[in-house]
Amino acid sequence: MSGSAAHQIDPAERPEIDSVVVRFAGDSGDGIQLTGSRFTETVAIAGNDLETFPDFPAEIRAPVGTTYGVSAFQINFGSRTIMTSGDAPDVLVALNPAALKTNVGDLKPGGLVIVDTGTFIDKNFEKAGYPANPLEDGSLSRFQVFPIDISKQTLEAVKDSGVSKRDGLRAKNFWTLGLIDWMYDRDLAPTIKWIEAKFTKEPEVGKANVSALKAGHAYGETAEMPAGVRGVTIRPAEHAPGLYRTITGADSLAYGLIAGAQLAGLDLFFASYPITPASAVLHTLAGLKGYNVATFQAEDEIAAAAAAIGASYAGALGITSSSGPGMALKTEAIGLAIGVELPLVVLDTQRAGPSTGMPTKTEQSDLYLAVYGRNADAPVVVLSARSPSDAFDTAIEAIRIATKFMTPVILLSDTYIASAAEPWLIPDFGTYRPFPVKFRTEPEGFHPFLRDKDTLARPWVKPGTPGMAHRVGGLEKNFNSGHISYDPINHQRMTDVRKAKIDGVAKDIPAQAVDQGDSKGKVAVVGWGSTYGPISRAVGNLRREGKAVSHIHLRHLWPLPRNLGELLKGFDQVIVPEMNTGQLITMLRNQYLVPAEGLNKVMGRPFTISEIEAAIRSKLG
Amino acid sequence: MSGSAAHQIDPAERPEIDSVVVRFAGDSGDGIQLTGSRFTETVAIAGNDLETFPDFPAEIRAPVGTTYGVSAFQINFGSRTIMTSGDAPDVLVALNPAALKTNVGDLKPGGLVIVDTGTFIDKNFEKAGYPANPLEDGSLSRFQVFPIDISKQTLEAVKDSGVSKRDGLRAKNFWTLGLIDWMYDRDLAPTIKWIEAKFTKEPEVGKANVSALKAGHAYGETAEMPAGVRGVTIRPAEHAPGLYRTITGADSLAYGLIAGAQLAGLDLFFASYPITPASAVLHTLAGLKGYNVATFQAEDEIAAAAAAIGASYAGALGITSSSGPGMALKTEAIGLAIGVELPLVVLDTQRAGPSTGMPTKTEQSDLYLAVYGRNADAPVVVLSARSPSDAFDTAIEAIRIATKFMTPVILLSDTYIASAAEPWLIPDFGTYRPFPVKFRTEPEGFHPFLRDKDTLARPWVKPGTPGMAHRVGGLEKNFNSGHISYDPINHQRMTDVRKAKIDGVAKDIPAQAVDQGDSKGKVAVVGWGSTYGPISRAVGNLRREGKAVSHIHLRHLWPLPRNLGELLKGFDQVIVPEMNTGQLITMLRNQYLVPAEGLNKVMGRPFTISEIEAAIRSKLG
Amino acid sequence: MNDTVMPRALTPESFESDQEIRWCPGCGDYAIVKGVRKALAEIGTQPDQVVFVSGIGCASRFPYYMATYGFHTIHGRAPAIASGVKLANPALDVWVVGGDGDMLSIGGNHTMHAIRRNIDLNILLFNNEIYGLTKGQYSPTSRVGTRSPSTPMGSIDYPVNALLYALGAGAHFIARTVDTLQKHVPEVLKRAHAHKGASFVEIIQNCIVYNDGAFDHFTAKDVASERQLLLEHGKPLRFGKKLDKGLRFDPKAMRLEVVQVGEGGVPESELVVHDETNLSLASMLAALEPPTFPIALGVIYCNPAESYDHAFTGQLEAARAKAPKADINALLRKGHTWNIGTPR
Amino acid sequence: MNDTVMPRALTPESFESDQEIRWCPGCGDYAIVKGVRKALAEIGTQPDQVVFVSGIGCASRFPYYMATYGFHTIHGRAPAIASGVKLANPALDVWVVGGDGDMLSIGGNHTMHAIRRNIDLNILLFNNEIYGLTKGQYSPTSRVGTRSPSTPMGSIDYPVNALLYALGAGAHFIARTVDTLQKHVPEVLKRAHAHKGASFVEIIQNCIVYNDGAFDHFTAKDVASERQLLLEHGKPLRFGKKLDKGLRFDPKAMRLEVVQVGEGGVPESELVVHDETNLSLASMLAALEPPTFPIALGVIYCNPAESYDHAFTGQLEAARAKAPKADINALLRKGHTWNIGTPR
Ligand SMILES: Cc1ncc(C[n+]2csc(CCOP(=O)(O)OP(=O)(O)O)c2C)c(N)n1
Ligand SMILES: Cc1ncc(C[n+]2csc(CCOP(=O)(O)OP(=O)(O)O)c2C)c(N)n1
Ligand code: SF4
Ligand code: SF4
Ligand SMILES: [Mg+2]
Ligand SMILES: [Mg+2]
Repeated sequence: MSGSAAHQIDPAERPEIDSVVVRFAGDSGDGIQLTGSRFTETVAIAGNDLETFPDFPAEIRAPVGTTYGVSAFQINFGSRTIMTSGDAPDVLVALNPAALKTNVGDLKPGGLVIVDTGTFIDKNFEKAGYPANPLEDGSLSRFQVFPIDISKQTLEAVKDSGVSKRDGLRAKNFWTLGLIDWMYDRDLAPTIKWIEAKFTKEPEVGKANVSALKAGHAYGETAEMPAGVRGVTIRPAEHAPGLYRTITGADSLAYGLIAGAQLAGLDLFFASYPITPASAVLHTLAGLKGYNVATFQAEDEIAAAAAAIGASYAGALGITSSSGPGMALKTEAIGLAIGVELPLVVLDTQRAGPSTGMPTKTEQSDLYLAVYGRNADAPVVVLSARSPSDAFDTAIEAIRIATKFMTPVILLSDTYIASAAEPWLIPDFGTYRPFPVKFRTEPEGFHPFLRDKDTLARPWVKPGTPGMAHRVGGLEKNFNSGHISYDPINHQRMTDVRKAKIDGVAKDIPAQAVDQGDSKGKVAVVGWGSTYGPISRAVGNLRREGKAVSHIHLRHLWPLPRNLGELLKGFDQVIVPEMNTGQLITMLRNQYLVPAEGLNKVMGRPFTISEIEAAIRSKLG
Repeated sequence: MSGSAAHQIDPAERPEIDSVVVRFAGDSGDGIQLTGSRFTETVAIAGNDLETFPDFPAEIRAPVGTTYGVSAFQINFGSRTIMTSGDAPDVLVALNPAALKTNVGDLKPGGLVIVDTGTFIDKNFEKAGYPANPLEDGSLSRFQVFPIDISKQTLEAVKDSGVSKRDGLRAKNFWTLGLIDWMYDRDLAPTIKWIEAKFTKEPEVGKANVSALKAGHAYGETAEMPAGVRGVTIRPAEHAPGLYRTITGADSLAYGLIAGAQLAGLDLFFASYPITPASAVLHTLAGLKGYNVATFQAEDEIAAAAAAIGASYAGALGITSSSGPGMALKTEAIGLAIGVELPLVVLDTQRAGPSTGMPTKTEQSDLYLAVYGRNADAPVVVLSARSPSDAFDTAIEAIRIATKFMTPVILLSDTYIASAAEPWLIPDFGTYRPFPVKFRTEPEGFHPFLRDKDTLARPWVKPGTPGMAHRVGGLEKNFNSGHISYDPINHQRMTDVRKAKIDGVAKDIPAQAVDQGDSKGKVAVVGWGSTYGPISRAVGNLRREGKAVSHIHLRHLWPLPRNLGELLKGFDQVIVPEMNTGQLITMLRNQYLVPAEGLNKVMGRPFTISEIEAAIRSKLG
Repeated sequence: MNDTVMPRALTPESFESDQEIRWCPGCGDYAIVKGVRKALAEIGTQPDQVVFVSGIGCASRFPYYMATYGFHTIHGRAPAIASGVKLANPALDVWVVGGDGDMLSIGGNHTMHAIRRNIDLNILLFNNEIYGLTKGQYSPTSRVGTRSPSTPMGSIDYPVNALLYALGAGAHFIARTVDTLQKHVPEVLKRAHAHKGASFVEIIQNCIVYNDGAFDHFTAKDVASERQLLLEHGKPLRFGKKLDKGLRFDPKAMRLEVVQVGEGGVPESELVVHDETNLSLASMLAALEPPTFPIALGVIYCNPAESYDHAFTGQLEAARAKAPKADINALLRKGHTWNIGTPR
Repeated sequence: MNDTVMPRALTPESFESDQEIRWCPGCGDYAIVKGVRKALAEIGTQPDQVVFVSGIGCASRFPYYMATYGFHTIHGRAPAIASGVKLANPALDVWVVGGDGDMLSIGGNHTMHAIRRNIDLNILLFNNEIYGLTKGQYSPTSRVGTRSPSTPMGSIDYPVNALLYALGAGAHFIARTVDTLQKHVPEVLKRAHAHKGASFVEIIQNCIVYNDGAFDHFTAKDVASERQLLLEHGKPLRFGKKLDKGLRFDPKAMRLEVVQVGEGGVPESELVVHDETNLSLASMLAALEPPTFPIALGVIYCNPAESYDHAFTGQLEAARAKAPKADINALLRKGHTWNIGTPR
């Protein structure tokens, strides 16, 4: 996060910096997300490490110029390992007053603001709720302001491409991108190639965009920059060698599910009902039917869970996916899958709540729901992904456990992971060990609830298999035959074995490792899910100062890793940062009676590194 | 439980005993529940303390003679305080072989079995799964068996009443009741009165029943009883003076809700979807519309919760009620009520699970669901009733908290409480302090989410109130205006205040008292809900032996009473008996870091006193 | 139930809340909110006596824009919540608003039961044949072949006809109108309001962002009059710019057919005369689809029967009349009781 | 999808499971299970290829009594679960069984959507107009005024007509039969099975314990032939012991009417001829209610269209044909990638 130096150096040459955080912001119609993803690709190709975070407005398309219509995209990139999308931007590009208003508060002191003065007109001040022109009232004095009439520059640049003024003005995101490309010395070629491929059917629009891009770049090279604004160099990061791509959490999950199903030798049946931010996984999978994926948009979340259970019953891998309110609705159906002991993966892309809450904002507050949220004693396995790329492996792990133990597995992701993107060293799928499902086909000695001695899993039979016809259901079942049973002793036995089966998963997962630091010490910071990035960097910073801090990050949330209790006892203090009011922490306290303390943030946005750093520091005293 | 002496004493006179447990069992068509409730009334009128438990078959009306068609009714009554419906029967009346088969295993060693030999025929042995006549194969040698041809005796008794043979045979439950009435020296008059009132339209049937009743009684008085079978005396219990009735938990809840609504000055709107065992409350309330009660049978549990929320929004007291699977379905809607902060009472009559489980059997395994089972941070108040009569006051407390704090309150009951009956010293409603709701009607300074300083409750406005029109919803709201807000700081503030409001309920409830024993000692037994009876008696027994055991029983499960942590720290060991795999225990462990230990039974039936006594004893070493 | 209010002269503006509207510029919902405000002003109920209940979706943002009581609830449950509102407080004028996803996908069951029970709710379905708020997935009213983010190869399920569904649920009032018909919308809404019992109104609504032009084939200016059949009770079924077309019933085929009326065609007397109370006719009219047939607009079916809330209140009143004091002490002492020491 | 099986000669007993039946003695469900077994034997699919999916209720105990694969699920969700079964394993012969509470109260929405999508399921609704398993509360098909534990003053909601509901949902196949019609039941079920797409069959079922005799007014021996209209495609609508009554369409009133046929009445040619493919006629027939009209039994509507599962499989196959290897490495490397050190 040393990038605040980006614009404070000798103008003679491109000085080198470690990393920088840039935020693009503008009206939803300004193409901000597009600019962001194009710039991401350019940065990635140049070999920087990066992490991005798009911030969509809640409204589909709010009236132009309003604050609630502002769309933003932040990228943190650099020559060192990037763990988050950045605490605070070094550079803010604001394409209108509303974008300035809603974003400038996050900017680092001394940070650079590039504004399109072409939009800084009275009408827009009013819409944004500015009493006067903020460029003139001194309110931005803490920052370095670079006003350019980007609108005018863009129109100038595109005037020969044969597009209307309206279409021409739409190219201003590319003009902006050109300027930023210049600042960070990025190659225009990949973007030009992309534009050309995208606009084959509207070549004039393509041409206009290319012209704007080039003009923005040229502007950087030729125009006189205000003091402190200048090009810098950011070297490639030290990546492991290999083939890379950028990946969002949603795509990573989708690919991981496909990969996992293939390792299990199953067709994948994905049933979901649209809901923000979970829908992205549905959309990706819907486009990948060639990979033995069936997708089904159900009439609601209950039906989605039900159809997935039906598919698992029928011998496919049933998967269902949702967010907060939809997860709540699946509660009863998940209980059925537990009762009949069928594999099922339930994907929860957590969002800010309660109730409808803030659908586009991130939070990690469904852990209680996942672990405890069912009628009666109904244990399931709960996993969480820590980052976009980690989601791939976590999805595979979910399928492995679900099929091996004949159980639902809830996989927790969140808005941040789903929409953030990062470079990913693409794994060689050939190195993954298959875990093919063996359907029972042998009628001799078959009882639907007779269990595997080790895993306590019951056999899985594909309907249609000759000689194996049998009935299952949600009423209590006899321990052996699976017939309906109201016998008291049997119910105790079945309750116990359902619990033992899930508890037993702990034997099948890796012992908990310490992510950074020693396995004993003063403070252990225990996290799960998307807090990985900021915790990791915060702990790293403190460790560089010589502090005895360790970072433990859980993928397996239920059952907890078998050595976790011992591990935690090795620390004087345990701090649990969570984007909720304290959920994992109560699990750790009740399981291990450790006096863990919480660090809680419920603002719909990730922790910053400095928030976590400060909290640990205060514990270290 | 000293009643095992009932049939082992000198036949010369009616010796006195403390208490006895009698179980009636027969085919579902035999009128067992009727016999039970008639006997209960007779016993109650005689001034004994008592507790009863009906055990219905899961099937509506299974084929005659099958084991799964057996219906049973157990009563524990005596001259001392009765805390449970009895660990094991002293006397079993089995009206057919299937009833013997399914019930004899529970009988105390040396207990008395009265069988109707008229049904002990080959066809019925086969249906019950007996290879031979169990009365003849020595399998009952541990018991005292008293075979009577009740069928024949009954037919003989009713032959002059002008009923068909079939109808006559149906009177055999009254014959049996007559015999038992004789054994315990009960007055026949109340039963005769009841029969006559009941059968005014079929006087011959009434007459037959009365004849059978009298004949059974006469049989006891005149026939030669086998050794050890004889009449006993059970003196009235030392009850506080006053007017008594028997009450089931379901009725008690219904009355408590009506009473609570009246204390709040509100109409009650009860919306539910039928489900075993919750339906009983709906049925009782549906018959009490005169008491400002509206009942609504919704299309499902979601709609029931939704309609109740709508009613609360409209200014009535919305109540919804269900059991396991239905509770799971209400999860999302309860989140809405939390988000918009409306009062709502959610009644959960817990049953054995998971999934459909064993719908007619008891369990207390929805605590997790109640406390933790919602998406995002969504705290609510959770209460539980400990006994049928306690349900009345708990229901009132639920309404008091819901309206005072503008919050949903989940009230946990269970199958046992709902269907068990006990004598109840009827309270004088005039001694209850009203807590009238004050709807906000003053537009000046009104903001829908501006809170009361003390309770943090928002104002409640009845739609239709002039000048107060406003909008509420499940999206996050601005702390003051209640308008939709995506502001990060505001979300933190709202999340915090929702939590603080519920935490603050702890200031408004009594400090936790110790039910029996000292507030410091060796072992604290902490219970909640229907385990009250067996824990109380077990602790009482041990205390009479001088053991340092205390009983703490929670009504308020969330928030927990403010002094509970301190209280528990005063004991060397904390034992938590629960009819689940350990739910309250994890809450106590995480809140207070006390190394509490569980005692868990998940058999669809209550703990016995001796199970709990044994467990505590083993801890005492 | 409520305090009496000072009558004030109502205008559409009387129903305008202070909240800024957050639909996409050009969304059909803007026209609908205008139409609703106009209708309410003409109906004349004070805003304080009106409640709007909605689910989740673009359409469901509606209550925020009305200066009435409003409850923006959860996805699909508005009809159930509104049922509770109406039954607990029958004096209120209760309106339900939702999209095609809200009321026919996740909420289809509650829509059905509110209609079946015939609770006096005015249910407005904004049908844009798409999920707007969640960014464009197909909905249960989307046509076969709809390409959307969740159906990149085209949707394969048959759409449900909202009005036929309502009739199947036992509706006593169904009507249809179109967002842009600024005069027709308030007229239809006033009729819906006047109907005591559940009134179900489908409002065709253009989603300019995710399904723009979905209804152009019958709403575009150049085709509208040829493709819209404006119903009036007791009037023959005529349409077309020159009212030169009509609908006749072919009893052999048991189907409606389009015929030329007047010169060169059949006499008007051969046309079917609209009868709002005829269920068979209503089914046929609701089913008509352009381009073969015109779309039926206006009140298709109106056949009043006692409303649920009326019967509900009736039972409560009858029961209360029998136990006028609601005396809890008496309630607790009903049935067998005994005094300790003095059995009675 | 499944191994081939040795064909064996099927009898109703081939479909009898080893589970003892636990319905009340005299329950109409006994007759239905017999009829279903008979139908399946005649259809000839091996029991191993058949799946019964049910919700919760007395009716939903059904799968336990069939020697096929069976899934007794949760209340109301059987159509959704069965949809997953069929789509994941389209070779299976999937049957859905549930009661009127299960499929029309809590499960009404899933019933609607399974029908609307036209998934090839055979959906059997056992309509006893009551909640059996939960001991007798009224259901959405109970008649107004039904006294039940939850409606001691009588129910006040209008019942839904199951078949009209199905038609409103867009059904392509609806039929009705009665538990006791031992010949009719299998015939109707065979037709339902033959229909590719969602087949919805209402089976009138007597609950001897909680609603005994609810259908006596058209099922009792003495009135049956006067009150039952047995439909046959292409045949005029005649009924009555002597087939002396019929249904004629009154085009003025747009309604069916009962007429005397033959001597002293109208000629048969004036009667409506049953056309299974006519939606308007289907609506009118499904709506007929005794005693004014006879109840319509048999196949009321059958108008096939491509089934959802067929189109679903088609899309999967088309997509798989384009990516025959389902190569994960290729998938992960699609789009922009770069080599560290060697940008391409
Ligand atoms: C339980 C639940 N499931 C899903 C969603 C996500 N969601 C919000 S609106 C919507 C559908 C919107 O479509 P429609 O009802 O047609 O309204 P429109 O936006 O088109 O007006 C969905 C699926 C949600 N908020 N809650
Ligand atoms: C979620 C849920 N809600 C309610 C119930 C209770 N329940 C079981 S069956 C049933 C209705 C039974 O009626 P119906 O579907 O008509 O079947 P029948 O017993 O009449 O055959 C109900 C309400 C349940 N098991 N699960
Ligand atoms: S997405 Fe469509 S329906 Fe939603 S506000 Fe925009 S235009 Fe209207
Ligand atoms: S309760 Fe009714 S439907 Fe259920 S098994 Fe008994 S008779 Fe049949
Ligand atoms: Mg829509
Ligand atoms: Mg039924």
